Amino acid sequence: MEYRKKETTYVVSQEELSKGIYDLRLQTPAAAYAKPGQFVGLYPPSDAHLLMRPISICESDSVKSELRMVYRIAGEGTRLLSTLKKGDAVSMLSLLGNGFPVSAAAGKKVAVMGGGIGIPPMLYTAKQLKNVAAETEIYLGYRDGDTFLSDEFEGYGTVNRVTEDGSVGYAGNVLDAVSERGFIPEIIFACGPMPMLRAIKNYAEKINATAYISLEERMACGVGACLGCVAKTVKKDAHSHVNNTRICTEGPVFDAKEVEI
Amino acid sequence: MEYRKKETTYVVSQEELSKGIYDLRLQTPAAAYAKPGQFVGLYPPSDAHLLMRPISICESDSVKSELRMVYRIAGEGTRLLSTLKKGDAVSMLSLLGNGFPVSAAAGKKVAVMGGGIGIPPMLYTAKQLKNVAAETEIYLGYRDGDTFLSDEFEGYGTVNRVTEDGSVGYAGNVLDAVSERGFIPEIIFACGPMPMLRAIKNYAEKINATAYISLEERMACGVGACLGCVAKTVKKDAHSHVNNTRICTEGPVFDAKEVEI
Amino acid sequence: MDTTVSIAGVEFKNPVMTASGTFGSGMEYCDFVDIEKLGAIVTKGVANVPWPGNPTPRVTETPSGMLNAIGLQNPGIDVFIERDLAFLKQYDVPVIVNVCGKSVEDYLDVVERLSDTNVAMLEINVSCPNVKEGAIAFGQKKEALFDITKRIKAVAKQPVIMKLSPNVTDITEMAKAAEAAGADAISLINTITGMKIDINRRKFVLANKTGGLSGPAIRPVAVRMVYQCANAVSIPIIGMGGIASAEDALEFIMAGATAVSVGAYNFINPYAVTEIIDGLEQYLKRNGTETVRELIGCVK
Amino acid sequence: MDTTVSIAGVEFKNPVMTASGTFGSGMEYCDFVDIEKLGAIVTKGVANVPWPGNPTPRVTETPSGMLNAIGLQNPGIDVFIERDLAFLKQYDVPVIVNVCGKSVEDYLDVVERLSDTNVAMLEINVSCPNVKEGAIAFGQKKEALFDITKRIKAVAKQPVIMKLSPNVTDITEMAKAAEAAGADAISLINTITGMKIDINRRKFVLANKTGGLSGPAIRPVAVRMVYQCANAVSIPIIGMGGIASAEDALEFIMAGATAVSVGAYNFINPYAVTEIIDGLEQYLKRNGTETVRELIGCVK
Ligand SMILES: Cc1cc2nc3c(=O)[nH]c(=O)nc-3n(C[C@H](O)[C@H](O)[C@H](O)COP(=O)(O)OP(=O)(O)OC[C@H]3O[C@@H](n4cnc5c(N)ncnc54)[C@H](O)[C@@H]3O)c2cc1C
Ligand SMILES: Cc1cc2nc3c(=O)[nH]c(=O)nc-3n(C[C@H](O)[C@H](O)[C@H](O)COP(=O)(O)OP(=O)(O)OC[C@H]3O[C@@H](n4cnc5c(N)ncnc54)[C@H](O)[C@@H]3O)c2cc1C
Ligand SMILES: Cc1cc2nc3c(=O)[nH]c(=O)nc-3n(C[C@H](O)[C@H](O)[C@H](O)COP(=O)(O)O)c2cc1C
Ligand SMILES: Cc1cc2nc3c(=O)[nH]c(=O)nc-3n(C[C@H](O)[C@H](O)[C@H](O)COP(=O)(O)O)c2cc1C
Ligand code: FES
Ligand code: FES
Repeated sequence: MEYRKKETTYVVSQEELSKGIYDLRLQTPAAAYAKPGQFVGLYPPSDAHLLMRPISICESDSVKSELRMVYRIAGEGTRLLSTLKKGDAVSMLSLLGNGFPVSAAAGKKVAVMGGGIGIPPMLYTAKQLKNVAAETEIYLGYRDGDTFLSDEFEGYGTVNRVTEDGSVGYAGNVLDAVSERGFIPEIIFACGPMPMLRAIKNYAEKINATAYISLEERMACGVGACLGCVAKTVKKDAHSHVNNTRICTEGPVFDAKEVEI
Repeated sequence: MEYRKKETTYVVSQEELSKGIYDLRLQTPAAAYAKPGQFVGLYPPSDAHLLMRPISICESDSVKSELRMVYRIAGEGTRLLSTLKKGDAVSMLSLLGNGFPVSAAAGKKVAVMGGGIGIPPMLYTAKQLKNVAAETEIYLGYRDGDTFLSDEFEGYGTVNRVTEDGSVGYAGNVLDAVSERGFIPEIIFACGPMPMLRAIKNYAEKINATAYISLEERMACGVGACLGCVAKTVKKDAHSHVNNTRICTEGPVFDAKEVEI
Repeated sequence: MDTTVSIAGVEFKNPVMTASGTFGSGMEYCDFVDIEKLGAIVTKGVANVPWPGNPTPRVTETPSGMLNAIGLQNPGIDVFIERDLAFLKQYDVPVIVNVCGKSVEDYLDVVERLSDTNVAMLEINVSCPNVKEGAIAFGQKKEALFDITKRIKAVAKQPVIMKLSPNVTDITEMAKAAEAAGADAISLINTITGMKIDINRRKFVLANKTGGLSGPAIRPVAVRMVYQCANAVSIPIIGMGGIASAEDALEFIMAGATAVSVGAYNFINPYAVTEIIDGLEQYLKRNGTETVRELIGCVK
Repeated sequence: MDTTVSIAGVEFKNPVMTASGTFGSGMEYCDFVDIEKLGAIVTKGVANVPWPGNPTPRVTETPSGMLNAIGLQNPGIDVFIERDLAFLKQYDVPVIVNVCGKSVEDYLDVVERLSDTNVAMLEINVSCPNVKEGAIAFGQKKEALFDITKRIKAVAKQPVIMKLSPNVTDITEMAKAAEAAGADAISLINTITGMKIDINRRKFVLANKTGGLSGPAIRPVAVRMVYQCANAVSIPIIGMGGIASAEDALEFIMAGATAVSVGAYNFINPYAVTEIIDGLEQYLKRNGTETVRELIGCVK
């Protein structure tokens, strides 16, 4: 069941989904093993940019052996990745991280929350929750009317678009929308920028829900060897024996109660 | 008349001419200005292999704006170049170096000599000598029967193939062939490995002919700025005021009398 | 064909090791690498007590290299012996433990705790640029290096490798000080102190401001230092710094290293160590070289 | 928008210069670059008499960098004044002459010969790793650096920049010694000593065995040293080492450099210096920054 290798995969397709945001599909047997919330390490096509770029799995099609990643150009590494074309080879380290504990949502009222470039992993998560959760509300936070990917969430729950500028759907942030709708989740699955995750952590504590949040940090190895990607933990971490846990290995998904963010 | 720039050129075609030897044609206006014996600097498609690779011009078609280079895979830079395909962009610094003084051969008996991967630049040189020299004998030295490019010299003079293993044409080196044929040139144009060039220098002195030889050295800038590529000179060099001359700028073609090799 | 080498009486199947801090204690890479194929495993630095390390970000990329400022996070020697050494015991591979500390006493503490374990050698890290106290302070002054080496040798039950810092004017002085104090071997280079600034956020990329530069970018510096040391001391050298391929490993060996370590490149190619071992064997075969030992320091 | 900077009373249109030894005296690059657009031209090192330099090969490539061991070949100060300075006179651009020597007297000789020329500043190269005598010997010991700086300052008619070597344990000690001896500015870094071995030929790639590493590979080391020096001395700093883009130049400026030099990257992109000047202007515009001076050392 474990899929752990560096391999050469091939680009099935890549398109610009929205300004600066790319939708990349790769041919790989890893698709049969991928869990929502897991990520892969993509090596930029370059011999000077050596480290892999961690990118979450947005969808996985085990029949076609296709992994889908959606990412934003943030710097040179992702810019290089965006130049890949159909048929190109790309080196990938996978499967990395723990993923969202979908089964913990069995029979529960679930909120799926994504913010900005944190939305892609929530698509696969929402899909898998469909036949597990009792009720799923999906909150997708965007800066403006460019609500990329949001249509694809339809069918997996009630989709609520939230925009900072109020141009589409609810105005404000995802928690504003949650309170406006009066929805009280028992369990939350979330990925997004740190301020959003912090707010969700507090909110979950307040309403006594469990929040699973996906964290990010700069990574080197992706497999737990370099200790580059740690997050502060409330208790001593079982691996490190200090209050640090490895996002790439013990995460990226954590019970919000266990991490200091 | 001077063509001096770094530009993006495009691959018209690239094929493996013989084992490990590649024939690359690039689209560039430089073709209209190229002289035989000049070279270009090709930047490998890589962002860690930064320096240009000096490669001689093998042919130039000013009508089609095509430069042709023939090179051998010697290391990582040339290996990377060999991966270029039709339509790919490649950065090129050109036109570099002085070239062979073709007009000095006017009305004279000329020997064109090439050895191994020093043969390509002699093709363009032989072509230009056709209507200039009184008589042209061409000596092409190879290790074995893989006499790449030799057919293309037909029509520019008497083509003499020479192989170290004797499998094709004359056995031995190019000077063995010259003496076997009893040909006494007044002027020699040559490119090839250092031992061959040394022998030619001595031979020219003995028969009192002028030999123009094309030298090689590891280069960084290609334009005379770094002083990386010097050859020892007999007299103080006008530029350096020491006994060193820049192969990329004052060369790569030198009157053999003027350099210590 | 013989790829074995020996250092201070310890035999290695081949001269290819993992560099400290880049391979954990093997656990993380055992899905990728056949641990028993390695010349040796060099573990992440361990101190007498757990260290939390530096704040994040701790790593970033640079041209053909990377910067790290982990700050020697480690679970402390007790957990290390109980868990990491226990894990490694199942493999037939020599284990070299990298030791760090803030004071000489810290180092001695760890060295003593390891004395009745089956580790093959100790590598003393006096060259980590990412912690404020200790570590590099011992590695940049020859007197301090001599002193700590001597004190460690006095208590160590296993052969001692002193790991040198490249952040010095003259690496041979440090090598000589280590040799004079009784070190059984030296390893070099640790990382070169570097810095990266994010010009858009106008901040240091690493929380620690500076970090240690490693990867192919530093290889020419490392090869030079190995060569200089090989010509200055007669104890064996373990060379590292930017090794990514068998060709790179051979460069270090020809410069005078008896063994080599692969560091940052494990992150880029988790199969690197085994590919290097295979490539080394192929080089020997291709060139009709009987033993890798003939190649040590063959370029003068 | 104001890109001007000033160092020791000399005004520069912008902070982008060419690094010594990588741009000749401008002649070789004037087909590519509008010389008058440059902040300054820093010429190849010149000695009192012609120097033949080292045997070839003198250059080779390394990951994201290169090694050079030119060995300061130069035509001597007489030819330099007659030809190179005469050539540069036609342009409205400050000229900084890089000075080398084997003994203090050699340096003084050159400095004096330049005293009645119109060069803007002198850059004293006490950091070239590629010559056996002189040069780096003055740049690796703070006492020697102090002494040579003081003696040059005593005779120099132009402001003096001391060019520091990165091959030292503590760069701030060198910077402080230069400042204490009266240097008007410092420039750093010169190249880091490196080596490359051709494993097939089993020979050093460079005839000189070692060479100086430059290019993007060393940028993190250079930025770190500029930052350290900017926090140790108050004289201006000219930063260099691996600059390839405006972003890189800004990293040095934010670390504390008043100006920057582009070296090896001229070979990779002969338009680099002008593209960097344009890119700097664009950055200022994009960020509503009035002057480049505001950015100097803005990252603390
Ligand atoms: C577990 C995980 C999953 C991720 N999933 C996605 C995804 O699905 N889609 C997506 O677009 N991005 C994702 N990221 C972020 C992505 O990895 C970075 O944007 C990318 O590595 C930047 O590389 P670069 O070379 O383009 O930028 P760089 O030049 O390296 O950096 C540009 C900017 O990106 C930020 N950054 C760099 N590395 C990381 C990192 N490892 N984590 C967070 N921020 C970083 C830096 O702070 C910097 O401001 C994920 C990160 C992690 C850790
Ligand atoms: C003026 C000039 C014209 C040239 N014309 C041609 C040509 O038409 N066809 C061709 O195949 N080659 C030519 N060369 C040689 C070619 O430049 C080298 O083979 C190439 O740069 C090697 O690059 P690499 O990265 O593949 O090999 P590297 O890994 O850099 O080196 C591999 C081997 O090539 C040799 N080498 C490296 N650089 C040079 C260099 N600048 N000059 C000579 N040898 C070098 C080294 O000694 C080494 O053994 C020419 C060289 C010069 C100077
Ligand atoms: C992430 C990381 C962590 C490291 N941790 C240690 C350590 O704990 N102890 C040590 O002596 N060296 C440590 N090093 C240094 C390496 O062992 C090695 O000396 C250095 O990285 C150069 O080799 P490389 O270029 O192959 O990485 C670390 C290096 C990296 C990249
Ligand atoms: C080919 C070459 C020649 C150099 N010659 C000199 C020199 O004559 N004097 C000097 O002070 N520095 C010299 N340097 C060092 C550069 O000026 C610069 O300090 C160094 O290369 C780092 O910058 P870079 O990484 O941008 O090249 C030379 C560098 C190179 C690559
Ligand atoms: S990235 Fe190396 S431990 Fe997580
Ligand atoms: S390659 Fe720079 S001077 Fe010739």
